[in-house]
Amino acid sequence: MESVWQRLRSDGYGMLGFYIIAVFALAALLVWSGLLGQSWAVVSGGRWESISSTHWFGTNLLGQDILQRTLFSSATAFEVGLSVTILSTLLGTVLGALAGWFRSSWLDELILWVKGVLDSIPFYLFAAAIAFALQGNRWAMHLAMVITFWTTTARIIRGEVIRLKQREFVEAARAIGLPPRTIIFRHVLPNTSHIVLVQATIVFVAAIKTEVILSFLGLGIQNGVSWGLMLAESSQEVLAGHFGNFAAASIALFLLLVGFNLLADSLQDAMDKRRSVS
Amino acid sequence: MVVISCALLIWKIVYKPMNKLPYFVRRLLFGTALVLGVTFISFLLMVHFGPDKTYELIGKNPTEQQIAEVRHALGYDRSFLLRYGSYLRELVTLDFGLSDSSGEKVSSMLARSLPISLLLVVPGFVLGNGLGLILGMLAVWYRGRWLDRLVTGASVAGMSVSFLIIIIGLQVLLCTPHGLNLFPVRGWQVDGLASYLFYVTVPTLALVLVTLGYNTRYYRAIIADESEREHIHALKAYGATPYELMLKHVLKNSLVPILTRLMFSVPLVLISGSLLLESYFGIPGIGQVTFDAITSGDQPVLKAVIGLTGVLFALALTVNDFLYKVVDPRVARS
Amino acid sequence: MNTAVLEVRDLNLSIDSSNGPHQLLDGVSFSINAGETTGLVGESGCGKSMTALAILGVLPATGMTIRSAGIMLNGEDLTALNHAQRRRVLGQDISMVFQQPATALDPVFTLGQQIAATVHRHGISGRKACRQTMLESLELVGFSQPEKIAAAYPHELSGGMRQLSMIAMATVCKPAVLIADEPTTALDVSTQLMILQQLKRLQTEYKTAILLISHDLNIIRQCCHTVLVMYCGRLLESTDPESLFSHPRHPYSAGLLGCIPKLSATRPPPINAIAGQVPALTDLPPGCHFAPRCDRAIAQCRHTAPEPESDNGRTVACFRPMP
Amino acid sequence: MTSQRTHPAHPLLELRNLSISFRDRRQIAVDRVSFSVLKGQTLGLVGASGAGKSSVARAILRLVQADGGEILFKGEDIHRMKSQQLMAARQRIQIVFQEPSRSLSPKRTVAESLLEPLQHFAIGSPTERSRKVKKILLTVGLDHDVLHHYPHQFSTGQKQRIAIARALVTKPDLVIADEAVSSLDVSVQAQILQLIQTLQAEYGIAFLFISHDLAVIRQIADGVAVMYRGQLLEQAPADTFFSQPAHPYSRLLLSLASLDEPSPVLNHQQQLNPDGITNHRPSACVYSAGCAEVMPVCGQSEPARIEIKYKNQNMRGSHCVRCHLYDETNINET
Repeated sequence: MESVWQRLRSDGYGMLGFYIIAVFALAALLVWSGLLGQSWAVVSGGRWESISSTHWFGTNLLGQDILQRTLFSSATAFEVGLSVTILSTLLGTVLGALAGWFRSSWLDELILWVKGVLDSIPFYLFAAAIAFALQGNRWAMHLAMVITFWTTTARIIRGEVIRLKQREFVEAARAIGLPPRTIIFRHVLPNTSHIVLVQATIVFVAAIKTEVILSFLGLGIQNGVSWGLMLAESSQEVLAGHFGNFAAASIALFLLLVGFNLLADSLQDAMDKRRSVS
Repeated sequence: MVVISCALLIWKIVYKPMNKLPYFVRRLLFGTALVLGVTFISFLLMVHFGPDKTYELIGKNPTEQQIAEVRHALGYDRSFLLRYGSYLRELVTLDFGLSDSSGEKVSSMLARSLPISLLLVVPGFVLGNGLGLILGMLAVWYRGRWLDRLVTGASVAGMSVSFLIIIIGLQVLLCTPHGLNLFPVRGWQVDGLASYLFYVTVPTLALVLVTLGYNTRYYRAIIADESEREHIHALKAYGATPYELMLKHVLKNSLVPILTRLMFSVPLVLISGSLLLESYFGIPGIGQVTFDAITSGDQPVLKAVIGLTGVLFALALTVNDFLYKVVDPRVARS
Repeated sequence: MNTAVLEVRDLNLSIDSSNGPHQLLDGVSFSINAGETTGLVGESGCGKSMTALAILGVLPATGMTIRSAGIMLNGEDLTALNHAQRRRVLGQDISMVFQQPATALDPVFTLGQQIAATVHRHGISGRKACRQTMLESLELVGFSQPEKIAAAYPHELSGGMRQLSMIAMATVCKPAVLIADEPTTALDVSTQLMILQQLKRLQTEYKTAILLISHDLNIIRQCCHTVLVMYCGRLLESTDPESLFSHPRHPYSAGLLGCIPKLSATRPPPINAIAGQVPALTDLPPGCHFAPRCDRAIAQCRHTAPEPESDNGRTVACFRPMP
Repeated sequence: MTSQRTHPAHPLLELRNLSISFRDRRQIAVDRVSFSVLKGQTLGLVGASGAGKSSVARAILRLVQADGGEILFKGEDIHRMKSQQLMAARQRIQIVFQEPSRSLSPKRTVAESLLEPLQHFAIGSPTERSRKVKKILLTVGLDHDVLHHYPHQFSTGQKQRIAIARALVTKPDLVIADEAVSSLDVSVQAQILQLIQTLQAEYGIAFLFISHDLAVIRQIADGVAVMYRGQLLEQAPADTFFSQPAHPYSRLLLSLASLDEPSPVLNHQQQLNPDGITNHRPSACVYSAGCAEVMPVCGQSEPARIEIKYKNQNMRGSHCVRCHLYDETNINET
């Protein structure tokens, strides 16, 4: 990992992405710790007030301060992003490693079947079905995303484990009789840490974008506010010429996603250079 | 849990002999297993855990007997497997009964809306992937120079914009007095090419903008990968021109990953892509039908759409395997 | 003295990296005569493959700069050509055979298509004429059923047959110079000799000058008229193989010869190796790069690089060459 | 290197009719191979790539499942060993691979890689283990500041020394070197061969040295075994093998390796048949297709493994060959 960090620092765009994410992460931390964006629901002004000293981004239909709502939404975004990314990457890595290690065995075929099934259900219908099944549970959206996002990570990790399993250092470990469990977690998976990191950033972006659309469909965030809800609100306001809500949510969302995409690209290049070396 | 563990046991036993079957048969079996899996899970979520329609159809404080009657009519009293069996039969015969909200025959709804969705999605799909491939090739051709950085930058931006923002943004820009106001905000009165173009332009533009970023980055990565291969450097030593290298050797070697992406994005774009576009632009395609089904919880329609998409995806998977054989000689003759 | 078909004058190649430029090739000069094979021998990373790619001007990585006093092919300076002119020369007057036949041929085109394309690119128009030339070239390298080979994809042939097909492609336009970059390394002993025999046959028939690059001194000894020993991008010695094997002048050549395990009826003495290891390109020692490992090194070796001096056809770059 | 013969109860390692095939018996990799390695002796296993040398090595370590035959380590068949016995055997047999850059776990320091076998076999206390590791590093010519670095920070030669150290740390009786010097440069190869020669002399370790390079084998081996397409054609003490090879294939290999006179042009049949085992007819000698001294009988029946009888007592039972040129009656004068 250390060689990646040096290479990342030397890549301007990668660092730019990292700093953008850091700023948003700071905002999210402040919101979680109650120092920022707490009065997002308070009606503190008239309808659609334009930008002023009290409301830096103006107010929305109900007179709620758009800046507060945008800040709170960045915390929601991280909450959705982190929970989905961590769970789906863990699931994808473990199942991918198992499928790869026991290649063309019944376990591999089973995991591929489950993956195929989940890939072929249209995501938004699946999310709707989960929302029905869990009757408006706060975590329905997150669950739906975790269940379907792990498949790409699993496919990539499976390919990598198949490649690594033929390497001589794995055969040496098997030759002294180390159990598969130890070999996978001590020798094979650490060498995929790169791919997991790149895949995690990509899943994070996908999670945030999906939240926006699910909220628009009414299946997303139930309590609290998110950029998706703000955009859903703004879809009507915009026709009436009030762009405050729309502008704030889309710019914030755009910046955070650009940050993650820059980081993902830079990590990907760092990995390709490293792979050409090893 | 018991069901799952004995299913696992059967699978372990069945797997060994099944492996002996020829490749073609195995892929077919895998395809059907996929469809079964999709339909089972969607049935489980839709019907088993789905909303119970009984109380909506009966008035206030119904009698035991009325409840039993309605439940029987809706088929709730039959065993889980039987109902799943009837669902499969519906899928095979494409007769999904009546829609809860509009009462219309589901299959005719689908038959009416599918062509509209295709008309809506195909231009965006072709442009999105075509442009993506061309930009990808240009980026590799001018690798390291300003055009490459421009394309990479633009694709990062493209990937960072949510579909919803593009739709709302384009609508304001092109369909409202605040912007150019050239195109309709909603609606789909298509009776000829002119009216078709009139209604399809903005949704297609939205579809292209949202997929172009991902497509360009994906195709750029493949083309760049293929042009670093050793046989490309070797051909340079035989005086091959850059055009010949890119358009003949790199492209043909990249054909398989390109086709894989096209095959797998067909179901994705057709269903989820059209869902948003049609619900937002008021186009009566399969997306609109699905959107209404989601918001109103119209089970038969949801079951039908999920079932059909599952079949479509399994088809894409198996067709893709055969495409591998046709396109890539290494696979064909190994 | 035979006319020199290819003459390389003071070829320098450097690659710039995060901490400044690194010298890959340093003042490499040699010439090859028609109908003769010159062997370029050295250990991996010494720059022998880079020399070949620099001569052809098809360097893989960007960020590499070539400086030379001219690379003369039949009197024409390749470094002065623009891209279009160079592409006409490559594959026609000078061409190359690569080490890994498995990855050096395009996997999705048949051998026939690839060779015919090279023929078409260099002046022969018309499908029938190209196909005819292509089949002849395959026959020339020893295939009894050229049609079968022409219709096959690279992954369907054995390593040896792929390499033969590559030789056919490289020599289909009867080039004046053929560069063979470790053509036999990836092959078995029996196939290796088949390849070397075909190269020798082509040479005698078409007077092709061959630059044979290898790390295997035995092969160099059997096929070459002159041998160039390269170490860390510099030519240390150039001589005929017999005198190199009987009494090498440069300590590094002597060390290399000592390292080769001998095949003898009686049990050979324990092997003797050169101390230390090849310095990394990023921190080359000053003066003669071999000095730190050389038991004959003197103070002068450590700060100035010895210039190659030649007497009666043998050159050596060393302040204290072996007697 | 005295080559006097000690006769312990059993040879250190003995293979009896070992057979291995892949893709459920369709491709035979190893066909009834028998040879033995005596304690403290080095057997050179020679043959072209695809002759099955590596499969034999992997079968001995149980990395690959053998179809038939026995692998006796100190008289016990490795395939029938229970876990405890197997663990002890695995401690005594180690392997060094061809590619140094792929033999060490990239994300673990040299110390961790060297300590792993000691921890796994629970040899000595932690302090003893680090002492053993430091001692082994000195034996292979490295000092212990390499311990905290990662494999990618070393040259190919240093990596192979670390791989050898890892094989020696559990004090093995037998080390299998699978083309351990084949991808090294001449000067690095010489250093590693020098190291192996000192290990043979000082530690009395037996080596099964696999290589396609006869000159390397000559430098290091006490006995030589030749494999061709999965079968063992000849096994003999080194001096006998290199002075009067019995089998025609051995003679061909020797003439090719010595490069002193142009090799017989291989007939086209062998040229067009890709190396590796595909169409192997059990009823004929496996080398009959390419043999310069082929006789009619070679095409009809498979030669049995016979021992060449020698006058002097010492050579009895050490030279055997599978070729119709020889039968029980041949007495060698030496």
